[in-house]
Amino acid sequence: MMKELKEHIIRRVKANFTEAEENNDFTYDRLDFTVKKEVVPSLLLFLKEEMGFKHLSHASCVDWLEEGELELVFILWSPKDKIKVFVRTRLDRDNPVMDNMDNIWPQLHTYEREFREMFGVQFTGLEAPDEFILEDWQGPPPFRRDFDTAAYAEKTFWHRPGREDAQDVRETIANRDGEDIPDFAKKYSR
Amino acid sequence: MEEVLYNVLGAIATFLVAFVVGMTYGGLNRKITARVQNRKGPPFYQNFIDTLKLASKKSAIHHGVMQHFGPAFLMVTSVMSLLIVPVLTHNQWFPNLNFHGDLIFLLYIMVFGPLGMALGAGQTGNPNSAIGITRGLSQMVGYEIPWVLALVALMIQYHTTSIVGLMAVQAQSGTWLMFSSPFAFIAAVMAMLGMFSYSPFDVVIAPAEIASGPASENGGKYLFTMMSSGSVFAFVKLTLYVDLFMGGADNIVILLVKTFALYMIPVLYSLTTVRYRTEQSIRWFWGWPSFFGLLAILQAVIF
Amino acid sequence: MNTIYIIFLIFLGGAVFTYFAGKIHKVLQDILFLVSILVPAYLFFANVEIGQNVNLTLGGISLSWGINYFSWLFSLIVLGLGSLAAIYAVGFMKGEKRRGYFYFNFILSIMAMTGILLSRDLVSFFVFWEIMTWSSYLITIYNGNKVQSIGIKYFVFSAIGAYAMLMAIVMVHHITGSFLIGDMIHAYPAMALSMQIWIPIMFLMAFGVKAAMMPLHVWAPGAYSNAPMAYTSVFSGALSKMGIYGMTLVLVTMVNHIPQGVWFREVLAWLGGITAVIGTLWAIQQDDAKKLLAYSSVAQLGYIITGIAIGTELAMLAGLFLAVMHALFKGTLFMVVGAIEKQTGTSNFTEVTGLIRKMPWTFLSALLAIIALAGIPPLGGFVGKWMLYESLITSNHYLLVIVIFFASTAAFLYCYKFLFGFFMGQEEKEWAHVKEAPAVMVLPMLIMALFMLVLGTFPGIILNPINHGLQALGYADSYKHLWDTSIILNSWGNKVVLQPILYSIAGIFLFFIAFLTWKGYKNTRFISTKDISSSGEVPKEDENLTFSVGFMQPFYRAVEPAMRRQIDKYYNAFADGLEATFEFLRRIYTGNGQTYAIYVIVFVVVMLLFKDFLF
Amino acid sequence: MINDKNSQKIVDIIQNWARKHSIWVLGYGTGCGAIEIPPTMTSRYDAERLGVRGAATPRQADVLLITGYLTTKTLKRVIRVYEQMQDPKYVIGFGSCTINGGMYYDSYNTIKVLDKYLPVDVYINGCMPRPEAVLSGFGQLQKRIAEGRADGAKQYKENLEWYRANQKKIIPNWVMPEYNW
Amino acid sequence: MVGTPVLFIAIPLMAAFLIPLLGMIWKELVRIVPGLVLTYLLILSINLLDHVLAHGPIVEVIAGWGPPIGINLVFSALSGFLVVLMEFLGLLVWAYSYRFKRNVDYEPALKYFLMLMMLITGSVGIVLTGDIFNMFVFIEITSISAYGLTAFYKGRNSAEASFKYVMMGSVASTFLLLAIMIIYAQLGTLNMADIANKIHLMNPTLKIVSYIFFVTALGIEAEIFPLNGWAPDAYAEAPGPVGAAFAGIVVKAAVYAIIRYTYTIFDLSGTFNFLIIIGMITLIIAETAAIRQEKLKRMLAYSSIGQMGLVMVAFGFGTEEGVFAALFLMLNHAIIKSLLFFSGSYLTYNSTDKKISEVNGMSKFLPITSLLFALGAFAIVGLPPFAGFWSKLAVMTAAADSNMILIMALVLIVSVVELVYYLRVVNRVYFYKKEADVKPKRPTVNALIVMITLGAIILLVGFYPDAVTGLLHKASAGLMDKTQYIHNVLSVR
Repeated sequence: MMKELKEHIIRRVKANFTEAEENNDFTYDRLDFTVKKEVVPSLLLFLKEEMGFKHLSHASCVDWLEEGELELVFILWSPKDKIKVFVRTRLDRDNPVMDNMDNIWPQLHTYEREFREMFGVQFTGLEAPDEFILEDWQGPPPFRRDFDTAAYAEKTFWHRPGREDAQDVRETIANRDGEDIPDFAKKYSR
Repeated sequence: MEEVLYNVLGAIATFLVAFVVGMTYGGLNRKITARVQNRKGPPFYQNFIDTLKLASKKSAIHHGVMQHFGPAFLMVTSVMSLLIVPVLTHNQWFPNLNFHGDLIFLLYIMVFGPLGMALGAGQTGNPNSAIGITRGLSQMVGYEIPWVLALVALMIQYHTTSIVGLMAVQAQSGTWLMFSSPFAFIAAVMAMLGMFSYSPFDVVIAPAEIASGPASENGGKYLFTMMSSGSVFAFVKLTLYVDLFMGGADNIVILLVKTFALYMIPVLYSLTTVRYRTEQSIRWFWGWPSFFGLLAILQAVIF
Repeated sequence: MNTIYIIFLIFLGGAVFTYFAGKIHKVLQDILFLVSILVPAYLFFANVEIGQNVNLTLGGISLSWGINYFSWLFSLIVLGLGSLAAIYAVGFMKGEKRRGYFYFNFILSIMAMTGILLSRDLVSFFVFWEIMTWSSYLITIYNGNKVQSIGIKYFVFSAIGAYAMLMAIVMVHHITGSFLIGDMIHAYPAMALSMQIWIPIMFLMAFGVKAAMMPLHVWAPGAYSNAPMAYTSVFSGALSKMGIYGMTLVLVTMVNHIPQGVWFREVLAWLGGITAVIGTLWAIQQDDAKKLLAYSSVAQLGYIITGIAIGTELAMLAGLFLAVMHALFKGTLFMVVGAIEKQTGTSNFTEVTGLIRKMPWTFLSALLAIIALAGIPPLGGFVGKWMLYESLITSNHYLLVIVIFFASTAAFLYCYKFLFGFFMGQEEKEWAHVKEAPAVMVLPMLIMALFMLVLGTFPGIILNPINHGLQALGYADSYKHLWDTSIILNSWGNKVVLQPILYSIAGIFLFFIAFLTWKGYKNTRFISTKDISSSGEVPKEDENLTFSVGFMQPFYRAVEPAMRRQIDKYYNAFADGLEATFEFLRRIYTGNGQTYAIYVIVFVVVMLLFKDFLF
Repeated sequence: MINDKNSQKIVDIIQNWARKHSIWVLGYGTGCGAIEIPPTMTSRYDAERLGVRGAATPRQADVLLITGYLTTKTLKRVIRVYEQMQDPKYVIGFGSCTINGGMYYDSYNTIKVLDKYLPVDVYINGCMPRPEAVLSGFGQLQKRIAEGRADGAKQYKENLEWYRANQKKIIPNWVMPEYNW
Repeated sequence: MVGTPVLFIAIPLMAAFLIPLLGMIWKELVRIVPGLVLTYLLILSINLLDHVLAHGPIVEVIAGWGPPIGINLVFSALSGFLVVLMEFLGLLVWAYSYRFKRNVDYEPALKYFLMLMMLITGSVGIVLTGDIFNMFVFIEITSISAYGLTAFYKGRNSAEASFKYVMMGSVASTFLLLAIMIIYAQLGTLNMADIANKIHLMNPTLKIVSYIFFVTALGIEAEIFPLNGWAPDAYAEAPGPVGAAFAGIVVKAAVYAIIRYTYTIFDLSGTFNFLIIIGMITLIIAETAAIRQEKLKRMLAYSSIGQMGLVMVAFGFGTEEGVFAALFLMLNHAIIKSLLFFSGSYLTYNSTDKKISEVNGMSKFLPITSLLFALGAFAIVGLPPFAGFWSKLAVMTAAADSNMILIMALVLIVSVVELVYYLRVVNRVYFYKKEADVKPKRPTVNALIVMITLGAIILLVGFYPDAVTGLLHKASAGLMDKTQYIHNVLSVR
């Protein structure tokens, strides 16, 4: 029963969006479509209005560092047919630009703000203050894979010495207070 | 001149007694609440430690001259009412400004504090304190009605408007006013719940909601003065109730026993109730307490 | 040329010259204005003796002017407050337009009030009463065209009252044959019962309107709050006292002598109580200071009416003392609002905040006035309130004492709202430029505030003339057994000694203030009201966290059901009904000749038909 | 007699005794450790018997609990609150995140070492210490107060520039009012 | 300056005859001559009044025949007071409208002043005559000149208004003629005193019928309630000064006529109550109508009808005080109402349909006129320092003394209504913004003088009423004692 349903969806989508290549090799109720970024808004609208995929369950951004691309994935779910559709699109990594879609689903507004802050994806027409979660953030978009957090942490914050050679923190604190380590804790310290 | 000096010394002595007893009662209150909540609770002298710590705070901030008025007015209220209410009958060690201590004058002095505190809190500019003040004053209007009904009933029944007069009536007739005019006593006790602003009526200093209401900007020495005046004022209210309804006390032990018994009413009631909103508390005060007050007046007029 | 004539001449001459002096020079106008108020006031107190009367006949009616102890007390309020308000008005009116118009009517109303107190016969009483009404009306509509309906509402109410009084005067004239008040009082017990009932009612209607008693108080909030503040302190402070003066005269001298008098006084006492409660409940809810003070003065007048209506000696002392105190603190409060309005241009609580550091003297006088209004011990208000309660209790008005006490406790709410609204809360950048009000405005306020403080400890200063006044009206001398210079007693022998109270309050207060400021003085630092502990957030510069909109909301939510029905609605419905009937009557004049001719014929036919019945 | 050496000592001893037995904790939970405070306050562990009680505003509080990871965002508020508290004030750092960054040691927006930004009196380690550990922490703090060594406020005041420099390194646009103490 | 009452009629008629001729010689004369005549008559009337107050009424026989047959003029204190009032007002109206008609060319100005002269002579004649037929003649003269004056503006409205007035006026004169015929048929004489003497011989029903006809006829002139339909239109459409003349002079004469019939000629018992009822109805209807008016002049018209109703009520009390109050009211009303008409007409000079809303904000442009209008409004309402108060007090004392409590209450309530609509207009003048399209016109010098004199009189009477009360007391005494009047007239032989 699931197979005919998937065939039917693919046929309907292919009829309207010819260059959408589908990926149907999932046994469970999932179907993927990969399209170019200009087509995404119209495809989302089509799926939502005609095909009954009322619910946008998630949107995420994947950083394909090696291929130099960012991928936006929108997961839609149709309560009537009980089937999930993944709409994927690829953006160029150096200058990722996508048009704003928060009029289709309002919650996309929050997702887009997060993508803009964390991945640096620019959404044309998104009116929202730049600062979203991170306050006074000067660094590069932190969720990109080429952003080395450890190095950044190293640069901006101090580290308490002795973490690398696992020197027992409890010792340093205890010495500071001039009292010996209680015996129950001795077996843990080196 | 000697009599004035004697009076001043007596006043200071009464103040110290009131301070100590008030603080211990506060500590006992916290102990009892803890015990009810199945935990050990702080020592009974915890309040003393808290006040000492507050007094020993090194730095303090204020938002203007008026902020000093707040705690000062509160102190004036508690000390003035302490001077008015006869603490121990026919005992020259605790004399006071007891010139036929008129009840209506006492009512107005007891209202003097909250209004002064409101001035101080207003100056701080903190919205929480302003909200606390509106709640405090509105609730005060609420509990004043049954309180005045009870007092007027007493005044009418015994044809005197002074505390000393009422105590004389009780001494002479032998029965406590608690029993000879029960409705007035019930109304007055219900009003007392409002005065202490413990649990059902503590919307004024709701710590989580409006950051301890009027006192939100007062720390260190200001809070010290407010806590001590609060405890003295609690003691004064209790002695007033004892004088009015339980025939006063001629030695300190009887005074402590009676006041503690009375003090248990608001404390235990506060353990079992949840906080009222302001208009709910006002409506509550104008409900049953006022009904009993009217009954008291009816009784005073008819019998 | 008796001094009374000189006083009236100076008033009239001063008024006319001040009106025209505006064209010549502004400062000259101010001087003339002050002269034409202060000189008669001085003359009045200097050499108008009690009992030295002046008789004259005008238009065939014999008028007699003179003063007795009772009216001397009220002239204290009128001329005292009048001259202080005049000094204040000079400051308030600097740079306003239409000053001549304002000064002319100001002087006329002061003259009219003095005239009322001086007049010993009903016609001059009525003449000055009417002049007082229309001169105060002209000032009420001073603020331009949006205030017209309020002004006309005020004038209509006062006119109804005044014409009721005119009817009473003329009926008295018909019975006694003369207009003198003395004759009326002597003839009153012998009158027919219906007359004995109707004449006081009609007099009380007139005085009730002016004293803003319950059913007739509808005009007061609008008129008090829309008149210019310089005049409102006199309007609500002294002018309403004329209603009280008349009411006392009627109640004490006439109504007390007839058996039904008890009902009059009971009804009036309860009306006073209800006015107090209504005034207070409505005052709490206002966002505009002027409206708040207007409703609050209606409430305070309710107390005074109750005090006078009770009728026992202590109650009369209380009522009249409260009348004097009301003139003082209401005068000061309206001057405070006037000063703030002059400096900031608005008198709305939600717009003005944090003026305490910019207008300290105004704040001080407002604080003292508020403490007096609330009736808190060190100041005079307490003495009046205490005597009122004692008199209510000792004269067995049990439920009334609860009503009055509820009104006065609820008064604390709007007292605090007034102080908090203007002076406290966070400073606003918009009002950073505000400076203290000019000295000429602050001086009267401080004088009155000081006087209230003195009255708080030595009420004898005012109780003495009140006592003389009551003796003039026929009360026994209550000096030793009801009050001494600084001790007040009630008829059950309970007393409050005011001097030690003040000294102990002041002593304790100063001790703790010293303790708080001295202790850790070095480490106590002053921080601005912007720097508050609001959960770690740093308040931005333009953000103002003062809580001023819907300030007493919790209390209002508790009493809201009681305030749904409003007497204004009934008056408006009545007025619309009248307007509709007038419209119907107007349609009789159809405008074409034929109908008029038919009317003539119908008239003749009707006459002929009923001729034997008519002639 | 008042201000000579040993009388001053007696006064200090009494004051420290009072401060030791009445610690008011500011109700400001900055991280995941805040959930540990209610159990310590309520019936099983009952911190109130030690004199520990909640206080609503920084003006009244003595102790500021940093209960867990501290992002730059919360640091700004914590500094603001710390400066509002009155003089003998202490800071207790809960959990390993305040000691050395804990599991967020390499995160780009959490503070690694609390010492650098606020004078900390007591650290309680553990990835959210249980109430017993919290009580021992309070005990530790009380011991330090009794010995008079809990002078974080004085330390903060003296080398304010150092603390301020560290804080400004993390918080680029500084809007806080000056701690003009 | 010796002079007899007959001059009051002879001189104006002669002047009216000469004016067209003099006009031929020099155009300006047409305007000057009436002024001269009126001033002379005013001085004459004042002299005669002093003489009468000293020596009692002058009764003059015309053309030799004795009273029962011939026409005689009675110049008593009451009629003297009214004559002085009318001459004075006539002079003021003339002075006011001297330049008022500057822009009007010669021919209508001639007609205007001619008719004004005739109007004043007619009303003076009514007041002086002692013969009922002669009174009919004078009523005709007055009403004819009134018709002409109403139709002065050639517009459609004024023509319609004057036509209504003509129709009602003719109905009035027919009824008057009928009444005179009945009296003459029954008693055979036309002299008032003689009739008063023989009235008891008349058949009672015919007596009542003739009285009713008299009252209806004169009622139409005196604008009592059911009969005053024409009055508001006439006042509104007539030019300003003419309105003042109507209110001040014509209505006074008609009311005098009614009073003369009720008090001296007829001896019917119920007439006084009848007067009170009619007066009250007129007062109430007129005042309620006035409050709903949008046009200023109509409002003033209704208010003057209402005041006349109050005068009727005062006369209706039947006591000497009542008459004194009524006369005082007439005096005050005449002065204040004419001031209101004069200043009102300037306030709404250029507005097309004279709406009240067009009066807004006039105080900035016409300060003196608006001040005087406000003074007039305050006076007519009866506020103390002004003239209106004393007359209201007198009416009230009279009502109380004949213990008419309900009447007094109604009068006071209605005066509250009157207060409201006058204050509304005064507020508009002072406190509202001026309408854009209305062009204010500054009053001419002589108009200002007239208004200021009237204002001064109001203040004078207001502050010192004794100036007029003495005269009024004598006049009211004169009216009350009927026998004295009859004796004087018949004894002159």
